[in-house]
Amino acid sequence: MPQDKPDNISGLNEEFILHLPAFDGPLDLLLYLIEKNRFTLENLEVCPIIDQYLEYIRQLRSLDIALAGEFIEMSSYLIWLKSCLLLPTGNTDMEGVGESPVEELKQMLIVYRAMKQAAIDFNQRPLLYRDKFPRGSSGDERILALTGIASLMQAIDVIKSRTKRLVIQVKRNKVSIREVMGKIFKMLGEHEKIDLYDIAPSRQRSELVVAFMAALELSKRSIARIVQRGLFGRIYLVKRGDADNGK
Amino acid sequence: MESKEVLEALIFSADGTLAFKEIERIIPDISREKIDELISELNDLYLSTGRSFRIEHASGGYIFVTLEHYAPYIRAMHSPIRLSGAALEVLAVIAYKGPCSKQAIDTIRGVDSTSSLKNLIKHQLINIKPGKPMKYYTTDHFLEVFGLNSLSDLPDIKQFEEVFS
Amino acid sequence: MESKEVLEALIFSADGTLAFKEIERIIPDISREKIDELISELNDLYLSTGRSFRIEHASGGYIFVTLEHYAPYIRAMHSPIRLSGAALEVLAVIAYKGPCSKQAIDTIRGVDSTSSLKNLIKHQLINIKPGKPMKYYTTDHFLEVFGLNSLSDLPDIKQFEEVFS
Repeated sequence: MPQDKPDNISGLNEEFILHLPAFDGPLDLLLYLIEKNRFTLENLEVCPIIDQYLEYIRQLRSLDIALAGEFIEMSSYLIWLKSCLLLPTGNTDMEGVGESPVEELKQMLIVYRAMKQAAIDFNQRPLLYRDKFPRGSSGDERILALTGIASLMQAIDVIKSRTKRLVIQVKRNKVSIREVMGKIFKMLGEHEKIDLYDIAPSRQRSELVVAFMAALELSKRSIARIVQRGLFGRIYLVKRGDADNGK
Repeated sequence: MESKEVLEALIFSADGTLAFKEIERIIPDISREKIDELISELNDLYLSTGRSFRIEHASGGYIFVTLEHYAPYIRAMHSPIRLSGAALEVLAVIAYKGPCSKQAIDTIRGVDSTSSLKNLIKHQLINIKPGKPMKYYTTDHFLEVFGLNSLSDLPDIKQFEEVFS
Repeated sequence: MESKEVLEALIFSADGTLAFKEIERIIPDISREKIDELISELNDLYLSTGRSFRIEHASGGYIFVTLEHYAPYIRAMHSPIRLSGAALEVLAVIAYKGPCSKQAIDTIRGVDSTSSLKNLIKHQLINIKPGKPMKYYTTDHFLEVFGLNSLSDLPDIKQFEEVFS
């Protein structure tokens, strides 16, 4: 639960504070806004609450899309709830036990708040491995007693995440040296001299390697000459006169 | 009284909580009352001689644990248990409403509980009952960690249910 | 003397021998002589109050042990089955993939499973089906320990996504 909620939201007429701490979900934030603003559910101000939801989503959008979805779902629920309250029903006891939407939300909040309180109670107990330690417990890996199929499922998850990391992605090289040799040969028909980089326009390492291999092969077959002026200088391919036996 | 020291040695060398049944099996003709009496005598002795540990009653048995005062020093030796607020909420729902499905937990909290469930399973605080849907319930280790003998030791949830004005 | 009790709590909660270095890291400015002195004070106190345990000096540190006199009782104790993470992984693979060879298990896990298989056989959680290659399968005792009626009770892989997505 958020330990650091601001206490300075005093009333409905004052501006809502935009800097909100972490909330565990829309019910958590709704509960907080209701308690801090002393709303009653019957005269719930839906608009400022939804503004707060949207502001909160804006803050976490980049972090947690799923959580943002929960806030939007709750917002639409609140709008629906408010519209139920505003529409004339012909019969005035909208607050009838169990049936009314307000009563439903109230029940939801009561149950949620009780669980939140229970969680606070849990956290205030002296915890084993936090506040007190059993004898002989401080090893690096806590080896626990078997706890049914949950521990089996967890073990499978561990295998999955480990083997996932071990997968090496091998991309098939689609460029063959022979093809590139053909391409260079064709280019040399049009130009006397070509830059090695022009053969590998994407400048990807694999493409450059293939281009270089093809150039070496063409040089070996006396179709082209490889020329480089100076260390690390550009590499050029120059057509040789006797280029008849290439592919 | 010899069995007091036998009891102490057993709980001392037990792997986690030593169950009543196990004590009764090893020390024949010992009653539950007698066990409780000997444990309080031991704890009184630890208190009067300033020892850093006590024997606690949890999860249907007894366990030797260090006093809270020494936790900061021990924490420097190994990583303590860490549970987020969300995980504690999920744990509370399962402890009070369990066994229950993930959907039931998500409905009560108004938010998805996947990562909290995973974390609670990792800490072996909850287990899964197979079926469709699967249901979650708290383990004996949960009782041990939270110093409870059984789920009925938990405070009545009604005391947390204040009605909105 | 506060550090005497801190020292006691540290050795008490340590898993096995607590190294001198570790003590010196947690209790700053304590000398080896001082540690030895405090340990003998603690042991004198355990002796005079008739405790069933002592602190012993062992390979580069200190360890809590129960007196030999209590060994027959301690040996009679049944410890709960505890498995390492690796053993649990092997068990999970065998439970889900049915009778399978060691090679199949190693391939799935990406690491060698020899010692885990031995440990699981020792705990009677798995058994060997003779043949070439030998195959491993889970026992009825496994079902009992994990609270299953049959292997078909195991949640299917789709249900995993509920928690492990």
